[in-house]
Amino acid sequence: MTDESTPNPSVRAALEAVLLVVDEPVAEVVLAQVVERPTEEVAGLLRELAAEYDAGGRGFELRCVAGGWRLYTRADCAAYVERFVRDGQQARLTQAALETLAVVAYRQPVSRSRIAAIRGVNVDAVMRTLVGRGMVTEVGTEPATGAILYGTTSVFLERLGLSALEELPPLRDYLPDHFALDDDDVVAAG
Amino acid sequence: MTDESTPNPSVRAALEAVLLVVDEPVAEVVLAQVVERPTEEVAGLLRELAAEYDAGGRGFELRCVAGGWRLYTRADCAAYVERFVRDGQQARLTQAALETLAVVAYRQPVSRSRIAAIRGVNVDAVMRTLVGRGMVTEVGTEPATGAILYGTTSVFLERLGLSALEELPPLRDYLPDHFALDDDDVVAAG
Amino acid sequence: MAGPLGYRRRVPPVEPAAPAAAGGDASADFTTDPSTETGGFHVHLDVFEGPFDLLLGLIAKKQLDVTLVALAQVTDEFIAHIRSHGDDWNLDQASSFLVIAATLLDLKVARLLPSAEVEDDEDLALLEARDLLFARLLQYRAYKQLAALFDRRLGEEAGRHPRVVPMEPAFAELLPDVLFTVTPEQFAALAARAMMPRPRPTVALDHLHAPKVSVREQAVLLAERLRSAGAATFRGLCADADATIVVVARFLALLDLYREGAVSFDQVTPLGELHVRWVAPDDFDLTDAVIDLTDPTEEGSPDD
Repeated sequence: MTDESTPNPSVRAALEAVLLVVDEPVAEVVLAQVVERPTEEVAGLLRELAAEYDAGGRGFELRCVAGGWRLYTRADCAAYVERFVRDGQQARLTQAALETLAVVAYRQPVSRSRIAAIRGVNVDAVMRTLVGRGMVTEVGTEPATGAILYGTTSVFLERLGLSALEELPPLRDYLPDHFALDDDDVVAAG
Repeated sequence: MTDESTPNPSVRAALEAVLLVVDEPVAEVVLAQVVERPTEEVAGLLRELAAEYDAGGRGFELRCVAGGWRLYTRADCAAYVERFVRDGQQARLTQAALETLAVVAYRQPVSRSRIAAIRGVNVDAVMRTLVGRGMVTEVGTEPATGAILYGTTSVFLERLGLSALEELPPLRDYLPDHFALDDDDVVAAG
Repeated sequence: MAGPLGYRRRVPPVEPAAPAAAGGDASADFTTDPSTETGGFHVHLDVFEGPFDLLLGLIAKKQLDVTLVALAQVTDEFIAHIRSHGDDWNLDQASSFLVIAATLLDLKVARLLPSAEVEDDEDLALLEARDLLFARLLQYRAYKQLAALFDRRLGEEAGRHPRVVPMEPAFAELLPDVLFTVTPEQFAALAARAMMPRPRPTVALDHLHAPKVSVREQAVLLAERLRSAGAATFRGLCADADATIVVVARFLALLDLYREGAVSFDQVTPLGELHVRWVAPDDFDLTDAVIDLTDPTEEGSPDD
């Protein structure tokens, strides 16, 4: 597929791939930068894709809202999505969400970048989920950087069956003896 | 499109819609419940969808990993996607960690001392790395000795793109035909 | 003795361009070391992870198949490798290498003496050891090849990113309450795992199946005895030691006390009776001294 005369398929695929992972609408100009193509070309491809999904009767659609493009579930599939969501399948937090929540619980108030450093992965989407589920909330900003700081909520305590944060079992009981875990260590290592 | 004799398109669309909102692999049986179709039919549709995305050169793919289905970006779009998700540079596993992981995968549940016997070296530090990265976890203790037994996790399956442990190639394919000793003999002696 | 040794692999999680690991390619490990800081043979060998790794490397280097014959042929080089390390071994590593070296020597001897017949149980045991070594090597090679497969797959998979996107607002409202299926204790364990720093080089002692004995505690014990008795023989001081490790710990404790100027030694003939005398000043504060005592069974390496 190195035929330079027909690069469109691969630009199209690149756009699809990026659209799959973005969690908020992305402007055409940003997408154009990412795939290194003129904005007009990208805009045309996005419209083509959207039309293709519509014509193909796909369960998802590509829409331009608030100046950006994002994948959405198709409206006439809503009943299924709702059932899936209500079914309790989503009531459990994913492993990634649980681990991130655990870091927030023990390190609060803490910024996203610090959590990301500790976990070694980007946590933006997971944090949005946790905030959305009412388990985590913004509790202030870091004076030096202005970064938003997060902490756990009373809903979190309630769900875990605790009356106060102090009731969380001490972390050191769960670390191997030789991990003298202090904050700086953790952050530095992350 | 209310033709009841060809409901497949809409079941397919429903599956696509649900797959768009899942944040971890979803089992066929769960999807079947949501769309109210027999599991076999849903399994067939999922495979069709996956093949269709592949054939269409889409930027995403549908894969069955860790026992469930989930949408992923296509590997050859990684360069573009990674401009968006600077997902923590997943540090590569060392040779020692890879070998240890291989032993755990094929010998689970297995104790550290047994792994050490197979590899001919102490594996404690390496096991900590693997546990810390969520690839390996404690799964029990050996009744006779009280030694902790380890096994692989669903993270391991996901990272390797396997849907189940059974998909691992058989160990015996990597041993000479005349390898007469059975595995337990070799290990026990170690 | 120099600190923890070279052999105990540099532990950083990121391996510089992990060499292709299939058995046949193991020579890559041997001939090219990516980070030759000090240069020389010694450093090259440090990339080997254990005796099996080394054996496979030597066999591959000679372009031999893995057979009993090949094993016999690389015996000399294997032993040369052990020699080349000189004092730079830790006990754990050295013992595993030596066991295999001994078996290899048997194997070589058996080949040099083709007429050798199996005569007694000892010979049989040798044969068994030899076959076992061979089997274990083949087994190790299998895992090494699978490790290469894992590496490849992990690399391929790293380019695929799963969709992780928060629910569309319309659906998010429908989400049932989060259901915690973990207890606070499990939650804490999860936090510990999530926050565990990258492992640092440590000398693990889990493989020592002897109970842990604290040199510190033994020092306190010996000091009490010597303070009241004035002098004693080492044999006498160890009369109640129920395990070799306790004897070793007491010996180390005595060395520490000697360093602190609390005891003196007297040995009339080499390997003869060791007399220990309490010479500490009256105001000698054991607790002060003891705090500084090295305690290899808890923190250091066993061969320090």
